Parts: sequence; C-alpha cells; structure tokens
Amino acid sequence: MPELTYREAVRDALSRAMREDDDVFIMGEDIAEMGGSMGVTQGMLDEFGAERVRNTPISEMAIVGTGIGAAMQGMRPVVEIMYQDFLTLSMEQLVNQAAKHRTMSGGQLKVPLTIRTQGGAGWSPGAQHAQQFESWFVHVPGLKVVFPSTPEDVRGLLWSAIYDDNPVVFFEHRLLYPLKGEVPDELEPIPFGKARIMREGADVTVIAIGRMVPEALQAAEEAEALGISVEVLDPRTLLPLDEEAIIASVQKTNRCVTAHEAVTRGGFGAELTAVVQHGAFDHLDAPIERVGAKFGPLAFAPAMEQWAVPHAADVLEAVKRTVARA
Amino acid sequence: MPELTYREAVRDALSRAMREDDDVFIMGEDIAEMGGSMGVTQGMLDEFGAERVRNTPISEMAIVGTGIGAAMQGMRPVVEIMYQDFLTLSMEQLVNQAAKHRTMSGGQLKVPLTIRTQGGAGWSPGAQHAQQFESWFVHVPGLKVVFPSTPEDVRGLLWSAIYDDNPVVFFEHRLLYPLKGEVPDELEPIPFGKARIMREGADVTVIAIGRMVPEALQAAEEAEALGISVEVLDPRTLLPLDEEAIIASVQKTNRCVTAHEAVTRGGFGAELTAVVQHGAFDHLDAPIERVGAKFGPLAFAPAMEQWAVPHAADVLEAVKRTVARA
Amino acid sequence: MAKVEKKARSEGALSDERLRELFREMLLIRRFEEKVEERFRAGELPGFLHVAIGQEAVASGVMAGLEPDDTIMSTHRAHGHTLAKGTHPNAIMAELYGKTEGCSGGFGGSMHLYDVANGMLGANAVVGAGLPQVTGTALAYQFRKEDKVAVAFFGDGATNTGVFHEALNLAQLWKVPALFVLEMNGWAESTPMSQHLPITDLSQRAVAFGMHSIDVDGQDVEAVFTATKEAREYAASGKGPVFLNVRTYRLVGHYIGDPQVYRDKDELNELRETKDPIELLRARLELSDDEFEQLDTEVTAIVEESVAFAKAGTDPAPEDALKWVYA
Amino acid sequence: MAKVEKKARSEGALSDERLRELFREMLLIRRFEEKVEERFRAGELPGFLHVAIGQEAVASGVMAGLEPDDTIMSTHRAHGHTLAKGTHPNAIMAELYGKTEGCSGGFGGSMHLYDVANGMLGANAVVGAGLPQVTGTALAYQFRKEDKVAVAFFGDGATNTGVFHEALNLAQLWKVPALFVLEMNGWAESTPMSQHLPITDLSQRAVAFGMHSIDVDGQDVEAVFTATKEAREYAASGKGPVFLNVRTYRLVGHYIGDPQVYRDKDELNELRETKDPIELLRARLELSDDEFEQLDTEVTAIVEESVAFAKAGTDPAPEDALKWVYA
Ligand SMILES: Cc1ncc(C[n+]2csc(CCOP(=O)(O)OP(=O)(O)O)c2C)c(N)n1
Ligand SMILES: Cc1ncc(C[n+]2csc(CCOP(=O)(O)OP(=O)(O)O)c2C)c(N)n1
Ligand SMILES: [Mg+2]
Ligand SMILES: [Mg+2]
Repeated sequence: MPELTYREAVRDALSRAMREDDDVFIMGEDIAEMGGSMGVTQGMLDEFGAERVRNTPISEMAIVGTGIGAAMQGMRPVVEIMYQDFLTLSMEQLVNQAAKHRTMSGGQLKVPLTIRTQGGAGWSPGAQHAQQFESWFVHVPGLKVVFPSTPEDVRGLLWSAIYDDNPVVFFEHRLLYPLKGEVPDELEPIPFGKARIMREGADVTVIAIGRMVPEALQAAEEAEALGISVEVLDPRTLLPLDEEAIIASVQKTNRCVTAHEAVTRGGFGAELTAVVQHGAFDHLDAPIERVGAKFGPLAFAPAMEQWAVPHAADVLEAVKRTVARA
Repeated sequence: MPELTYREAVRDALSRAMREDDDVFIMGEDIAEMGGSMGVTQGMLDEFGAERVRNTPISEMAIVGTGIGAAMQGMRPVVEIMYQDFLTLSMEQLVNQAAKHRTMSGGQLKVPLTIRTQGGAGWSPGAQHAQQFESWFVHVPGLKVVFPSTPEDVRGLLWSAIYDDNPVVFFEHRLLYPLKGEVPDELEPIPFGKARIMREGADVTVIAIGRMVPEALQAAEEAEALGISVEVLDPRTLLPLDEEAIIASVQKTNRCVTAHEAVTRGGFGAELTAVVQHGAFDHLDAPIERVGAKFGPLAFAPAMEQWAVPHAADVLEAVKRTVARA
Repeated sequence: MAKVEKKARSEGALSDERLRELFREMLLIRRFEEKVEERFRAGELPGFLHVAIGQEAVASGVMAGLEPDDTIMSTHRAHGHTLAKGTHPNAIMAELYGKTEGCSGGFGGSMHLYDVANGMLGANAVVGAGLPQVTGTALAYQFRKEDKVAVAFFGDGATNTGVFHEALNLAQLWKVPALFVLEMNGWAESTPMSQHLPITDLSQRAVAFGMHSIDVDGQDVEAVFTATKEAREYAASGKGPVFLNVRTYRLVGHYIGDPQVYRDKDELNELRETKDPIELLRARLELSDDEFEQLDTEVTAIVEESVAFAKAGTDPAPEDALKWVYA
Repeated sequence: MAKVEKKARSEGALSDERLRELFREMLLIRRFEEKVEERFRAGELPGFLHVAIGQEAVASGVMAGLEPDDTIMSTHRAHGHTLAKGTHPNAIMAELYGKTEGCSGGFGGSMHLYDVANGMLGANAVVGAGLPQVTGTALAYQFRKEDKVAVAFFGDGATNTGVFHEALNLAQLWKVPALFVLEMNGWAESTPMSQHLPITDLSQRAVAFGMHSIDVDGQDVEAVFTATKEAREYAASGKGPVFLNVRTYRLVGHYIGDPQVYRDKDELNELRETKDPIELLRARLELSDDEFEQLDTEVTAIVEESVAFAKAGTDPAPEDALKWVYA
C-alpha cells in the first residue's frame, strides 16, 4: 500500500472528489496560489483552476454562509477556516443556519457542506492560534463532527463528509499533517459513527481523539512495559458517536481514560465520560479519568505551553491512576 | 422581606450599581425607550439618561468588543445580547479577546465586563430564539459563567458579576422573568462558586440550572408522594463550580440526576456527570442520569416543542430510574 | 465605482390590468396580515409574529420584476414576500397555526417560512443571516450558468451587521447574480435610524463595495417593479449584484402586540394617512368604491378560507420533532 | 457625508532635527526586524512572526502625530508600532524569546505584544478583532472627558471582516475619539487586493459610515505625521473618528519564512528599490554616508543589546502558565 502524509491524504480526498464531481469546489483564505496556510491545497489551483479553488477575503462568516447557500442548491462546497480559533467568527452561520435549515424547512432543504479547519498547540502559537473547539459542535443538533487521526482515516472520512448531505465540521490537527501512514490505493469511504480500535488491550480503555491518539499509543507502549495492557480507541466521528463500541470496550477493560488536547473542563471528554458511566456503570472499577489541557488560555513561552497541553506522559499517569484504584 | 420578580431583581441590581458607580453603564439593542425586549431595563433610560443606557445598532460583535474596550479602561459595562442565539455572533470577542487579554498581557489588563443574555423555550419561538449555550462557555478559561434561578440569586449574582474583574457571561431565563420571590432589603452580593441547596433530600441529588430548578423542585414534590426524598442543588455559577458542595451532596444521597434545558448531548450535564462520577465514585449506587432537551433544532409547533424540551416529569422519570437501580 | 441613481417615479411601465393585479395582491397581503394580527390577539397563534403593513408594495413590486425561477430569502417579516412569491395563503396560514400542512410542515413558524419549490428559500429570524446564503445561492447559479438571480430582503437595522458587509462585499467581488433589497422603514424594533445609523442615505453603504445601487420609492409598486426589473437584467447579465435602496414605512409595531411606546402617535397617524401604499395605488387606479369592495371581498374570502384550512389542519405528533434533524 | 481629502505631500511640517529622529527610529525598527528574521531563521525564536519591513514610516509617522497618553491597538504585524509607541526594544525582544522580562511577561509572543503603561493596549492575532475594542476604549475617553484618542491599526485584508464594519459604524454613530489607520499594503497573506477587494480606493469604505477620511502616502513619514496630527485634532475635538487611508508596501513575505511563491519577484525588487521609506527619507534628508553609518551603528547596537538582554532573561516556570487566567 502507498504511504501518504496526513496532509497529502486530505489533498487526495479533495482532489479525487473534484475530479469526479463538478459540484465539489473549495474556498477559503489563501488556498489558491499559496496552497493554504498549511499547504494542504498545494497544486490544486493548477489542476482545477481559480473558479473551483477560490481564494476568499477575510470573511469567515461569509465563507461559511456562502457555502451554505451553494450547498442548498445541491453543490458540495468544502470551505476552509484557516484556524479553528476563527470558527468563533462563523458560529452564527454554522449553528443557527447550516444546522437548522433542514428542520426549520420541514425537510425541504439539505445543506451538504463540509467545513474543514485545523489547529493545535506545540509550536508556540499563543492563545489565539491553537484552541480546540470540537466539543462545542457536538452540542449542536444538525451538525456532524469528525476528527480523524491517521492518513487513511482523514482521507476516507473527508470523502464521506463531502458526500454526506448534512453540514460536517471536519477537524484536522496541525501536528498530524506531516505524519505518514499507509492508505489503500482505492479510496475507501469510511462511514460515520464507527470507532476504530487502534490497539487492543485488557486493563483500561483510552478513548482519544486527534493528536492524542498517537500520544495515547505511545502511553500504551510505555504502560505495557509496566505490565498494564491499554486499549486505545479512536471514535473518529464525535457526532455521530459509536457508543456501542466505546461501551463494549470499557465493559471489557473495566477502566476508562479520555484524552483530547482541548482544555478538560467542558470538553468532549465530559460527554464521553457521561456516556461511559451510563453504559458501563456496573463494569467500572475506577472513576473515569479525563486528560486534556490545563484550564488557561495558552501561554506563549514554550515551557509554559508544553506544561499546559497534554502529552503521552499525562495519559500514562491517568492510566496508572485508574489501575491503582483496583 | 419585599418580593420582586426575577425581572425586577435584575433591574434592581443594574440600577443600584449605576446609582453608586459612574463606571457602570449598560448597552444593547432596544434597551432604552423600549426597556429591552424582555422589559428588564424599563424605566432606566428616564433615570440614567441616554449616555448610560445606550441603544446600539444590531452589531453583536461590536457590542461585546466595545464593552471589552471600555472595560479595559476600568469601566464596568454591562452589555445585553437580546437572545442567547445571537451570542453566536459575538463568540470571537468573548472567547479570543475578553477571556484572553489578561493572560496574553501577562497580567497587565483586566476585563471587568458583564454580558447579560437570556433565552428559553416554552413560547414557540422556533429554532433560532430558544437555544441554551451555557456549556460552551464553561469550556473557555478566562470567562466566568453564571445562571441564576431565583430573584434573590439573580440580583446578588449580577451585582457580583458587575464587580468581578473578569468577563462574566450571565444567563437569564425567559420563563423565569415573571416569577416572584423574596429578596432582602439590602442587596447582598452573592459570591461566585457557592451552590445553593434548594431543597434537602436523602435519596437522590438533582443538580439543576435555570428553568430546570423550579421544574426539579416540582419533581421533588411529586417524588415525595412516591416516597422518594430528592435533594435539589442549584450550582448558580457554572464556572467557577462548587464541586465540593456537589460531591458532598451525592456522597450523601448516592444518586445523581443533572437537569438543564439545553440539549443533553455535549451539555453542562456532561461536565457535572464527569465531576460527580470522579468525586463520588465509591458512593454512586446508580449511573448518573442526564435530563435535557432532545437532540434536534427546536421545532415550532407547540406539541413538538413541549415534547422536545424537558419538564418536571422528565426529571421525575430520571429520579425514578436512579432509584430503581438500587 | 458605485453608481447611485435616483429613480424618478416611473410612469406607465405596467398596464392598468397588471397594476390592478398587483393591487389585489397587495390587498391580499394586507388582509392576510390583519387577520394574523387578529388571530394572534385572539390567542390562536403561537410564537412570535411580525407583520409588514405599509411595506406591501415592496413585496409585490420586487416579485413582479423577477422571473419565476428566481429565488428569495426573507427576514422575520416574511408573510408578504412569501405570498407575493406565490406560496398559497393556506400553506402560510397553516404554518402559523403549526400544522403539518404548513409551508414548513409546522417546523418553522412565522419567522421560518420556506417554500423551496416556489423559490422561497427561507425566512430568517437572525437579522442579516440570510445575506451570505443569497451570495452563495447566486454563486451556484453562476457556477452552473443558470439564468437565475437570488434575492435578499433585509432592513435598515440589518445594514449594521458584520455579515451584511461580508456578504455584499463577497457578492460584488465575485459578481454573482444577486439582488440586495434594503427595505428602509426607518426603524430597527424600537430604535430609530438616527440612533442606529451614522448616515441617512443608505445608498452610501453600497459605495463601500462599489456595488451598483438604485434608489426606489417603496410605496410605489410600479417604481419598485421597474427598478427590480432593471436590477435583475443587470445582475443576470453578469455585471454583478445590485443594491436596491427602497424607502418604505412600517405603519405598525415591530411585532404583533408592540405598544410602540417609543413612537410619536401623531406622526404615525399621519404616515398611515399619507404613505399607505394600498391607498396610494387605489387613488392612482381611480378604483370606484364598488370595484374596491369587490376586490376586498375576494381577498378577504381567500384569507378566511386560509384560516379555515389551517384550523382544519393536522397537528404534528410530538415525536415528529426529530423527524428532520439529519438528511 | 464622508469627506475624502487627497493630501499633497506635505513640506516642512517637521524640523530637520525631528525628521532625523524619526529616521533613526525607522532605522531602529528596520534593524530590529531584520534581527528578528535572523534569529528566527537561526532557530532561536519560537512561534509565528510577521515583520513590517517597508511600513516603518506608518508606525513612526502615526506615533509622532499622537500625544503621549493616546493609546493604540495593533495587529499580527506589531513590532514597529510597539517600538514607535515607546516600548523598550529589550522588552519586545525578550517577549519574542518568551522571557518573563518580555513586555507581555512571556505570555504573549510576537502577535500579542502589550505595554499598557506605554499606551500599547495589545497586538491581536485575529484580523480585525482589535477594532471594536478601540471603539470601546475611545468610548471610555468620551465618557470620562479625557483628552485622549485611541488608535487602531489594521490592513487592507481586515477591511473585509464584518467586525471592521460594525466597529467603525459604531465609532462614527457615537462620534468617539478614535483613529482607524488602514495600512494598505496590497496583500492579505498571499492574496492580492484584486482577489480580495471589489474596490481599489479604500477611502470608499469610510463612505459607508460617513466617516471623515484622509488619504496618505505611507512611505512619507512626514505626510503620515501631518495627517495623523490633523486627524487627532479632529477626533479629540469631538467631531468623530477619522479613517486614515495609508498606502504602503510590504517589502517582505507575509510571515518570516514565507517563500512568496505567489509574488512576482521583479516587481518586488523594483518596489524595494523605489518604495523603501528609509531610503526615501535618507535621500530627502541628504544624509551623508558617514551620518548614516553613525546612526546605523547606534541602532544596531541597541538591537544587539536587546538580543543579549533577551537571551539573559528568565524563562517562566512551566506552571506559571495559569498565573493570569483570572484577575
Ligand atoms: C442578530 C440579531 N440581533 C437582534 C435581533 C432582534 N431583532 C429582530 S428584528 C430586529 C430589528 C430589525 O430591524 P430591520 O433590519 O430594520 O428590519 P425591520 O424589523 O425594520 O423589518 C431586531 C433587533 C435578531 N433577530 N437578530
Ligand atoms: C479572522 C482571521 N482570519 C484569518 C487570519 C489569518 N491571517 C493572518 S494575517 C492575514 C492577512 C491580513 O491581511 P491585512 O489585514 O491586509 O494585514 P497585513 O498582513 O497585510 O499587514 C490573515 C488572513 C487571522 N489571523 N484572523
Ligand atoms: Mg427597519
Ligand atoms: Mg495587507
């Protein structure tokens, strides 16, 4: 199987969809000549032209709103919001409009729009360029929320997002872009709502998303040396959520840790915890532990930043705490 | 003790602060001649004049941003966002700016800004005029989040919000405005981070916020007739959260239900659940049950609306489920 | 550069017969909304309602100037636009009663009227929020080389929103076939323009984008028609969107039940006497009292029928609430 | 109505001595940013950095036209503004190195420079986000009848944001003492104005608010000074905010390390030769090579000292990260 980086895998899904389907186009800031601030769309202007690879003004609300309008006409726009932090500028269109047209119209309208965005700490971006907001969107009925962690998943899930008839908020992680992984020759659409067991284990289930998936895998490796067998599960889509797979895993391991890069309080780990304690109550041998960033705006200086955001070591500590409880 | 409605109690806190302190002023859409779309600021234009009771254009982002600027200069603006749904238009200033200036400046700046807003279903407003977004803000370090349920609390907490040196997102509930309650003659500031036990009980703790507090009290009454003793706890401030009181209550009752009007998934009940299962793990006799709205944009027709949003009956059902688990 | 044209009152652009049809439509809208007010006060209608009494000539004039396949998006004040676009009064009234026969299946209500088959892509309860979606709809037409224009209605208050700026800016940058119809009625809820706008001539808003703009007297249905037709041709020919700066009057409260404490009653009464677009057109058409009565009887019957239809409609089952969350 | 004045190149508004001081300051900014580029490429500086090489005359000219108590808010491209406002180079360089001695205590970095005591209320990494805060700051001055103006810097790209529209609209409506300084350098990252703006004369943006606007040649520090001084007087006298439409050039990449694949290299080289504000002022002042060398040596020493200061600074303790979350 060929290897692609996560970045190339995103580009591959976009390019294939645009080759096959005139209704797919992309728009966003600096995605054309520059190929996007993360280089994801490099080369696409040359292949598809300026009509379908559209640079936009700095107008995050209108980028999403225009995408909604085109999607309502049956096109399948994929819009890019350069940093998740700027999703804060599009919330109205995402939450009140994209998510609601279908219900409000009594089923007359569909909004097949994909909103790609990225973020992540680890490069001293400061407080306004590294936030992680996936948990907000899980609270918004009508949206779907995806956050893949491998090249194969990001490609297959992006394809599914483009062809989903609902608005999908699609999170990528900045530090994952250069990571390589095998992907099938043929693009396999990956259905929403199916978790992936990244590593099997017997003692504790770590449910991780985004960058915390590789961190959890590393923690699992280190735990193994300590005689702790860790199962790592990546839900991949946060909404819909594969509750069945999650509960089955914890019913097997009897312990659970959640891990994301967003601040812990109010994060997606809370929702996971609520689901797990409900579905696997009688199986739990220890409180569910949540791993996430410490509760502060991200400080600039690298030492403070590294301390604030979670790493494999934090996952390992949490794993140890759950096991200690036995 | 005199009685005030929840609406009058809000007005009383605002008016007293403005009488005492030139740095306090209010701005928002239609708050002057009209007295606000909920009538909260009625009469205040006459007392304080158009300089300090400022009608604004429909510019939710600038309303908050202007408030931030004035607050950075040491004023204590109280801005009104007419409906919570329109907070989606101010997210950038709330999340990236108000919440972060203090950290980003290394402690040079403070933002003593209060953002009042309201919402709530129950009057067929449709999908864009009744959402409840408190859980989003609990995920944003640097903000404080308040959601009072009684006239006394709304007055005392609003006072504390105005005099807090941090940005406070202050939620009011539309259906609570006409409710009456006793309030002390003297305005007693109510500190943040202190829950209120609304009713003592032995069998299950219901942690409720906003409109679900009176609903929970009604459910508690009905439960009593069934021989179930329900404790009702209102955290009042969601951030900071009185974890101690919450955990102590559940350690006593061994069962817990959370209740809010927002959709359950990704709601504040998830955070409460995560806190409780962690802090009272060995005491829990049943899974924590979450009560909230069903997961869809709010449909217009009254029958659908009433079915989707939670009521006392839903709390009672959840209480019964936890007790059945014994 | 933006061209700001002052339109003189147009003469004779429409036949008397067509004008009579438009008169009848405007009267239907008026009677429909009066009925809505009445039924709301009677406690029959749930929710939050806004009528556009005084602004009927804008709805009828704009729709008359469009082609049937053109599409519109409207605001919280959408009954007239929706009726003029061709949605049956029964379907609208049923929606206001929350019935499954309603134009949004009972899911929307007054602020969320939809009739996609008829080119009504939605009313919006968030001020300004439809504007970028109109830009996007028009972008799809441009992509597909369809001969259609997308039309946004919005008020003077909406011109203060950030999304107004972003949406019109992008529409002009990409020269999409869209019309932006500003209904300048002088108020945003209780706030007069002097309190919410730093300018009085709102065609200046279009200058910021270099957008072609046309000033229109919104009480004159023929003038609105003419301006719209011209604007439509301009936009459809690929020259770019057009800003229609329509001066009109809100002859009632902001919402049904608004006591209008903020408004001078004498001034309002004078406006009612001098600016009512229906009275103005009635005078121009020199309708006899008999002629008027006949039309009035006709449209009133349609309105009454819509109420009967709505009341006889089906209440959605409670659990239908989640029927359309996802496609 | 907006007045759009074309400023002729001003002559003699500043003494030669003052101009020399400004020259020295501009050269300091240039050398400072060149050093930042160098240290970033050497791997010493964390984070995301943008320099404003080519735009020095805007920073120095605006600050020269302000009073000491006036305040500014800046953008992602903030080093020059902050230096010109009076923050010590050591404090800025230490911030870029993430040291506690930095002007934001190591919490901010290049995109979040603050020096509140010196009237620098913050750089902002979100395009346009400072604008309403400047309106609010100016509102506080108006409330308290303080003789101060608040100044916002922003780029051509920022004029496409909704918040730009809302913030300037409100500032004009309330006539607050604010200056809105547009640094029109022709680019938003890799996107040329032709791709992100439907107009070329950005003074038209001010027309939408009826805001007084002044066009300025941003490569001429004296012209910038004169316009700012005039604008400041206007705003401080209660007449309302002023829009300064400053034409300037970004003679480097968007961020440090930007390969500028999107930009014509010949054109860029020509701009470097003809539009460098420092060269232009050097010629005007007829500085001899010796004079120039002396100034250059002086400012270079200051820059070197700032690097030494920064490197000798204190790293914050990791757990300090949560020190300032709440007041
Ligand atoms: C973003 C937003 N802010 C506030 C409101 C509340 N609101 C509803 S209508 C309205 C006034 C709108 O004025 P205008 O745009 O002139 O339309 P008109 O009501 O005059 O038709 C306001 C403030 C809203 N619906 N959306
Ligand atoms: C809201 C927002 N969108 C996008 C970005 C990414 N970004 C940073 S600078 C920039 C271009 C800004 O252009 P302009 O305002 O002209 O300022 P200049 O860089 O030319 O000084 C962009 C798009 C951002 N920081 N904030
Ligand atoms: Mg209006
Ligand atoms: Mg620029």
